[in-house]
Amino acid sequence: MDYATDLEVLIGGPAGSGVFATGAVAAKTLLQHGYDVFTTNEYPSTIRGGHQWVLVRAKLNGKAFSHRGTPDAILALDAHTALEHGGRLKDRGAILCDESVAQTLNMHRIVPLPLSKIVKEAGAPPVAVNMAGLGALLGMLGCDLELLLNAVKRQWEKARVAELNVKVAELGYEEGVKHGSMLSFKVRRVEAKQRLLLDGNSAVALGALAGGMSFFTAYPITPASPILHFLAEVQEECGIIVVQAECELSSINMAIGAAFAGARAVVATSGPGLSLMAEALGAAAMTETPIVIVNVQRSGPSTGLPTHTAQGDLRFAIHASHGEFPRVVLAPGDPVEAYQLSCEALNLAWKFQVPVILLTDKFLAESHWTVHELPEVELQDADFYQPEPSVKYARYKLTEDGVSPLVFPGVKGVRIYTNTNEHDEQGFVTVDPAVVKLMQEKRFRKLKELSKLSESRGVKVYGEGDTALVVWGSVKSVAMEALEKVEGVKLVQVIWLEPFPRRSLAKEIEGCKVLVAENNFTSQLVSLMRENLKLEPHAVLNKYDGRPFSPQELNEFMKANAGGFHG
Amino acid sequence: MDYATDLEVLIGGPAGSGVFATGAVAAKTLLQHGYDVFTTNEYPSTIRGGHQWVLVRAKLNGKAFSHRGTPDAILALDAHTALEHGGRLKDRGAILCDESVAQTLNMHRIVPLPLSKIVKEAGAPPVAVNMAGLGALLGMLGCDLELLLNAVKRQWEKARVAELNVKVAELGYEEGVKHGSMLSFKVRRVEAKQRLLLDGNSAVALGALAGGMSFFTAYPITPASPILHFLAEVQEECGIIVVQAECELSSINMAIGAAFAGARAVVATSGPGLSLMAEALGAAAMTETPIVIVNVQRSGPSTGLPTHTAQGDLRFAIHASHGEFPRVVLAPGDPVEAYQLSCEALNLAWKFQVPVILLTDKFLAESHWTVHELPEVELQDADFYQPEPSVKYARYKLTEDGVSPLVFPGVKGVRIYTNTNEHDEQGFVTVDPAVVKLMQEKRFRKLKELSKLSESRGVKVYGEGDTALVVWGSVKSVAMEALEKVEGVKLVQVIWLEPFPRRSLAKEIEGCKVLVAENNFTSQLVSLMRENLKLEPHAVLNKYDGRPFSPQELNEFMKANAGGFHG
Amino acid sequence: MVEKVFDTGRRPQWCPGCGNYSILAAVKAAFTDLALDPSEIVAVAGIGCHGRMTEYLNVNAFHAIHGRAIPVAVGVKTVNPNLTVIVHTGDGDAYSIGLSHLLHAARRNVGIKVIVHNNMVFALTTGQAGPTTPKGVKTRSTPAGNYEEPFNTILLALASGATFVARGFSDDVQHLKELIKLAIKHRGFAFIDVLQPCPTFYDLRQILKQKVYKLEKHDVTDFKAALELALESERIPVGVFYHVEKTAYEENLGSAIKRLSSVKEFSKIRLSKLLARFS
Amino acid sequence: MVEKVFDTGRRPQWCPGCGNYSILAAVKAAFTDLALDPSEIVAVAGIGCHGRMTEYLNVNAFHAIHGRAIPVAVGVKTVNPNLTVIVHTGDGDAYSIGLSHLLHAARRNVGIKVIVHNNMVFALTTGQAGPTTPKGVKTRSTPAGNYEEPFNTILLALASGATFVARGFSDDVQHLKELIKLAIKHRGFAFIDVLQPCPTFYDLRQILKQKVYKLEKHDVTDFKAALELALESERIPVGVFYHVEKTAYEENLGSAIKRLSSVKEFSKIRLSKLLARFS
Ligand SMILES: Cc1ncc(C[n+]2csc(CCOP(=O)(O)OP(=O)(O)O)c2C)c(N)n1
Ligand SMILES: Cc1ncc(C[n+]2csc(CCOP(=O)(O)OP(=O)(O)O)c2C)c(N)n1
Ligand code: SF4
Ligand code: SF4
Ligand SMILES: [Mg+2]
Ligand SMILES: [Mg+2]
Repeated sequence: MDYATDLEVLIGGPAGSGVFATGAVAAKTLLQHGYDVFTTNEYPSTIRGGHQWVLVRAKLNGKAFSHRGTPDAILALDAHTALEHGGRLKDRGAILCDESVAQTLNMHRIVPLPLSKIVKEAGAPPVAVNMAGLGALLGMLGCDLELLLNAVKRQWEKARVAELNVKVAELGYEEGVKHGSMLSFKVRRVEAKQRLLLDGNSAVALGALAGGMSFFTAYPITPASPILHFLAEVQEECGIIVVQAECELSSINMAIGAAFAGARAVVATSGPGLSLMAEALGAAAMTETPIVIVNVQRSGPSTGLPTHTAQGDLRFAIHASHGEFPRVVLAPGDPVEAYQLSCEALNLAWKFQVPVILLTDKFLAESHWTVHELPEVELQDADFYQPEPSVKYARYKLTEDGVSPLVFPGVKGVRIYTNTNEHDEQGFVTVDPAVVKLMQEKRFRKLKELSKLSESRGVKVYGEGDTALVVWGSVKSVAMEALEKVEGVKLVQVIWLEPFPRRSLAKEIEGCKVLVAENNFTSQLVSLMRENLKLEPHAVLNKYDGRPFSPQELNEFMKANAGGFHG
Repeated sequence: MDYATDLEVLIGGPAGSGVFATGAVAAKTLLQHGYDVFTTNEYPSTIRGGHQWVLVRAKLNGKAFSHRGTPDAILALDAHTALEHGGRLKDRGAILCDESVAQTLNMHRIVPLPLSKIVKEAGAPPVAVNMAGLGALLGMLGCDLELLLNAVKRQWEKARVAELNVKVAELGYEEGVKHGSMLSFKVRRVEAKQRLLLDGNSAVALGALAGGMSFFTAYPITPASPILHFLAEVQEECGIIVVQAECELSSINMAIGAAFAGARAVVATSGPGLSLMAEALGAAAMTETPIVIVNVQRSGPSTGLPTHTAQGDLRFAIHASHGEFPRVVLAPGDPVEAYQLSCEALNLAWKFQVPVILLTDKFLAESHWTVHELPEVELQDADFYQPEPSVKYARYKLTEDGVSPLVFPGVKGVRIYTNTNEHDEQGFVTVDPAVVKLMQEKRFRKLKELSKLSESRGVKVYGEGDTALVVWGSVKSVAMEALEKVEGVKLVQVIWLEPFPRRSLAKEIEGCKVLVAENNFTSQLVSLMRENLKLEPHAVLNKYDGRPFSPQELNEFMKANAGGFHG
Repeated sequence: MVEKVFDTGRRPQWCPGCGNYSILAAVKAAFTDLALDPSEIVAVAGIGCHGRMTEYLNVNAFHAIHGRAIPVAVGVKTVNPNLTVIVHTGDGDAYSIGLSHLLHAARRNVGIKVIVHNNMVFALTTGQAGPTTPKGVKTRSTPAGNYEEPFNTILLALASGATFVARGFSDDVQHLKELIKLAIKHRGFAFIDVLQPCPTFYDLRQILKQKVYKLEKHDVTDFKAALELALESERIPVGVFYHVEKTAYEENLGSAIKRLSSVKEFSKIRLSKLLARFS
Repeated sequence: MVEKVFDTGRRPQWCPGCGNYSILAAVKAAFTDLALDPSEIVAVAGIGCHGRMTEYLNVNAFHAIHGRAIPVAVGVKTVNPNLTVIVHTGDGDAYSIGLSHLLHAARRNVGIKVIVHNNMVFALTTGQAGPTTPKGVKTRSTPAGNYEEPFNTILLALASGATFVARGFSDDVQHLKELIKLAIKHRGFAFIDVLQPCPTFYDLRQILKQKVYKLEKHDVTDFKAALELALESERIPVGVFYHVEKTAYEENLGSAIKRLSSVKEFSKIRLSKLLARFS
């Protein structure tokens, strides 16, 4: 018998069949066994109808950076799942399904199971077939029953529902054990410190909380809504204000008002919402009100594919809104970075009084990674204005670094005048060309320090080689996975997209064969490299079908365009 | 006595004093004398209070491309005007003002006139001082009285008002003649064919009408509102629909609906409105609904300087909206081009079923140029779908050039399904990765033909030299003026900004010392040249104080950075 | 069945028991009863579960972006007043993000027919509270209970100047069908708020069944009576609250469709006339 | 005069006879009467002639973008409920582009005070018709006469759930001042539609002077009576139409200001608790 050191299971079924809950229980169970777990999913933008799946990958030695895409076992809650994913099943694998489903399938390695029967016996509702199936799967894999049942219990809040599911899972487990011989690899329990299973959305929310966020607002939108759900749930506990606005025009303007009043304010959305925020983004910049916008990219243009992933909003994030102003655009590649950058986004917004856009995407937002410990992040207080008796407060005082003294309404004797019109130092409307010029220059002076930060923090490098694969955002995770099977290639991740870390990036890729992989059509990072580095990469790989890259795709890309492979 | 071959007069006063009407009458009078006339203005974003002025330039031999900025005469409706502009008065010039104003001024070359007295005598309201002053000015300049009074008559619709103004202007004229000796240069009447005095906004409206526009919608915004005003006035006459929407979100979506129903639809706005249109711009692209957006740039960011000029929206126009799709961005440099490109924008939108953005700016929109004849423009019909009996209509049929058959609701047996969600050929929602990929590629295939057009029409060159001054938009006009005093410099104007005419531009500037002048802070055209041509210009001149360049500024810039000057 | 003409042949994909099935049925039946030509109908849909109507209704359709179905429909209707233009929108789509457009279209009396699939929840985005979610209801965005007052949407529609204001209940397909027919035959703007149970995220079916009653003997031209009825809350009246005929917006406008056919001559003939003012 | 405290010292720049002068005077007088501390007031203004209020009012101010003054004000008020938050907006700003925000803020009963400078025209943009311009009026965008019905804004505000609904007339500064004082003292959302003559683009002063009369003996807690009054059109009632006290939106929320001061400890102590759910 083998112990499985690199296991991948896929759970699929129609929308409404509890696929995600099943995936969550599977993932937590394997995590408790000491595995490093990664999960990702796919679902259509309908509440019913259409296929959805969760993929759970678990590694024993080493990190599960992403999916492999070649499942060792499939739990098929309908025939479609078996047909759709069966082709990628590993040789020694198995497809678990209810007997009734099995009858309709003419495939190899099917394990028909009496799942519906089990559910009926247990007196559970039909949807509980998922837990019966998962029980069977984990039974076949030789998991620890107690760990499984614990995870099941924690998944459902209502005691009665949890109980039924536990019962069903246990019965399923017993059935699975009977078929144990069908799978030659088993799950082992190893000692491990407690770890987290963290998705990008939650990481962003936690990072913002660590960064002192006290006001959060959003209008629901896939795939950013989970941030709203999580923060709405913990608002009391965290003492923060959470507001569901009537639309995105409102949410961003509320955030601006909140920040003006003194709260560290964050607003989260996805592409269509970001588009609606374009005007107010400029207002935040002109008024120098610090706000953080989280944009969870989905596949566009327009309504597009609301539940699918893409990196199509980069140039838009950099250029959104009419007129010109400095801003910061950051893109994390995994939940740890999402946590760090979310906190940093708030620090930067408040230090420089600029809008900061945090770009994630559906793949990062809704996939889960195992995190051993969240890094220390530090809330940095901005400098606040200390009233001086005989001096009139000037919200837009011309300063060397472009940052003017900030203070909130409520300070005796201080009048704050914040203005979306061009203004003088006091905030009064002006059309004086000399003042207009000075104000424009003042705002842009912030870029000096920001660019320095971008150069020092904006590029991360993994591995060594004379070929550089340059990526941004969540492609990093897949690339890390792909990198394990490659030699001679280093991964270069651009984290600060605006201001662009041109010198650091130039240095890191100097003398290298440069490859770029992006989850978009128009190669937006490449366009930034062209503009900033006047460089044309050796080869570019684009994917724009709403799906993340697979490690294989990146592997092949590197193989075709670089030397030194052993994979 | 000299005849004035290059005359510049400035009329200034407080908002509400009829400065613009005065300028219009002055311009039309000089036009009728056979001069080539150019006018431009400046005013604050308040209905009362603040200073405004009109500058009228008139040339006898040759074209008045722009202002000179050194008036030969100033009509000061208040003291502020004299103080603000007196410093730039030409040596032989004069400052005309009411006696009462003159008393407060301690300046040279003041001509105190009994303007208020004249108005009182004529029984006209105090505001008519402007016509008295203009009469005096044109009297001093030896203008034809009949031409003046004609122009006055045409300026006011209401007979009674026109009559009073005529009377006042005539009395003023007589007074001016008395002081004729003060000005050594006189206006001469020469034979000339009838010409137009055209502003950029009207040119855009006329071009759209020529291009078959039948639906126009807008939400008022400076400096784009005059397009709405003009079209509202002529809607009956032209048989078009003009709708004032409740906001820009609505106006652009109405335009989309109108185009879907079969009307050539145009929507006009300025920066803040364009920002609000970002989401629907993507909807137009995704649904492949042809619309034209006119964006009259003003000085930003945010509310900024609503009545001042800038070229700050270029990158935003190119990248507005989340996700990726092809679009066209065109920028005329004068009213003739505005007329042509406005018509062409409609032709392109309908031929390629893409959104087209026409970028003008306040300087182009509200300045007037003399146009001898409008060029022939041609309304090009798009290809429309002819129903075939047994074939189901597919709105998004995959075609070689990416353009699918178009048809409007109301055709028997044809069902049109237009979708902002990603869709299959019939328009039905899809998440199939293969279809998603094909659709994305289909849309972008349109760029092939569009790029060809951009290469062939996107760049215009004026003059010759081994230094190239590269500009876009209205800077062209000032540069044409500046060019008259320069040798060895050719002017290169980029008219198509997206898709970018990279090869044509590269060819035109090859081997040249490259200079760029832009009315913005971040050198947006330069950034496009960097990205597309991987080229760094020799020198860049930016202006971002809300004002257009003066010819002198461009002259000095060229002088400092190129050889071969005789100016 | 004649309704087949209005069928795209796709199997509707909503949850079992979803009120959208019945609204779809009522719309198709209304079209059938009125013997409308599918090619003369345009359905404009917003984004939400309701938006899938355009996948199943075999008429010309525009699946717009979230909240903007109404301006798109206004564009369509003004350009071609001959078309029957129906808007399918949701409580999120119409009352939250798109509220302004709804009220402005009502004020202008644009001859579009707005059917709000009001399930009192943001369904497609997996169940958040919206502007018609009652106070106290727990949703994903209001885990401690909603603390916002809902809109009285009938009152809002009346206040905005709508000339046809009705409420329907998806479970009563026959009645809803009749409302839709009246709306289509109405000259100007028509508004129907349809109570639509969403068994998955906010299932009010049983409560609605108890509370709903049909309006009878109500003078639909009496605005004040309509206001009063709109204030009822113990029981929920369905039917027409208000119905008066006024000039529709598009009747004030020229016909863009006419110009379309003569567009080429236009440019040659009329332009020179327009230019006179610039000399 | 005590009002000087509320004076920025800038000379107001509106046209002679503009109603905005009087609104400015009334606001300053109300602040003075209530002995408010200028540093505890925030004025949020939209874009329009009305927007210049923030140039002259010596209180904390946010001159927002067009149509979004209300959401900005909502953000301010929820974060710091101690502040008096006044919104100066126009008929274009509040009823055209910003309508949705107005009604949602009213529905939620956010404790902001919205003063609409309703001159029934888009003034700053040189005179176009807006959603309160009467039918038939010629403006730059309606040269043949406006063919749209105007909103009944009092009715809309009532329908939206506003807890304080009033109408004022800028020419009666004393009366307007009292309305503003009542609004400020009101617990939740307050709405005052102020009829404001714009001599330059649409001068209704004389007509208004004739038609306006003061509400007396009206029970401001009687919603139905308020609706009836809102329908009056021959004469124009000014005064309070409706006034009831309900929990304000911000009273349901935690205090962001409190968290502000303890933010650093928070990150250390509570975060680990939150993380438990992810293991
Ligand atoms: C600009 C924008 N913001 C948010 C969304 C996400 N979104 C899609 S549907 C929806 C709300 C749906 O609620 P409702 O209109 O009531 O439709 P239902 O699903 O209940 O039928 C939202 C917020 C979006 N598509 N676009
Ligand atoms: C997004 C956007 N659209 C349009 C404008 C132009 N604009 C400025 S003020 C205004 C309307 C003003 O009308 P109102 O609110 O009634 O103010 P008033 O000037 O009458 O006081 C408009 C349309 C703008 N600033 N921003
Ligand atoms: S979620 Fe609700 S509205 Fe959506 S399909 Fe299911 S039952 Fe219908
Ligand atoms: S235009 Fe009208 S609203 Fe504006 S300042 Fe003048 S009178 Fe007042
Ligand atoms: Mg809903
Ligand atoms: Mg107004």
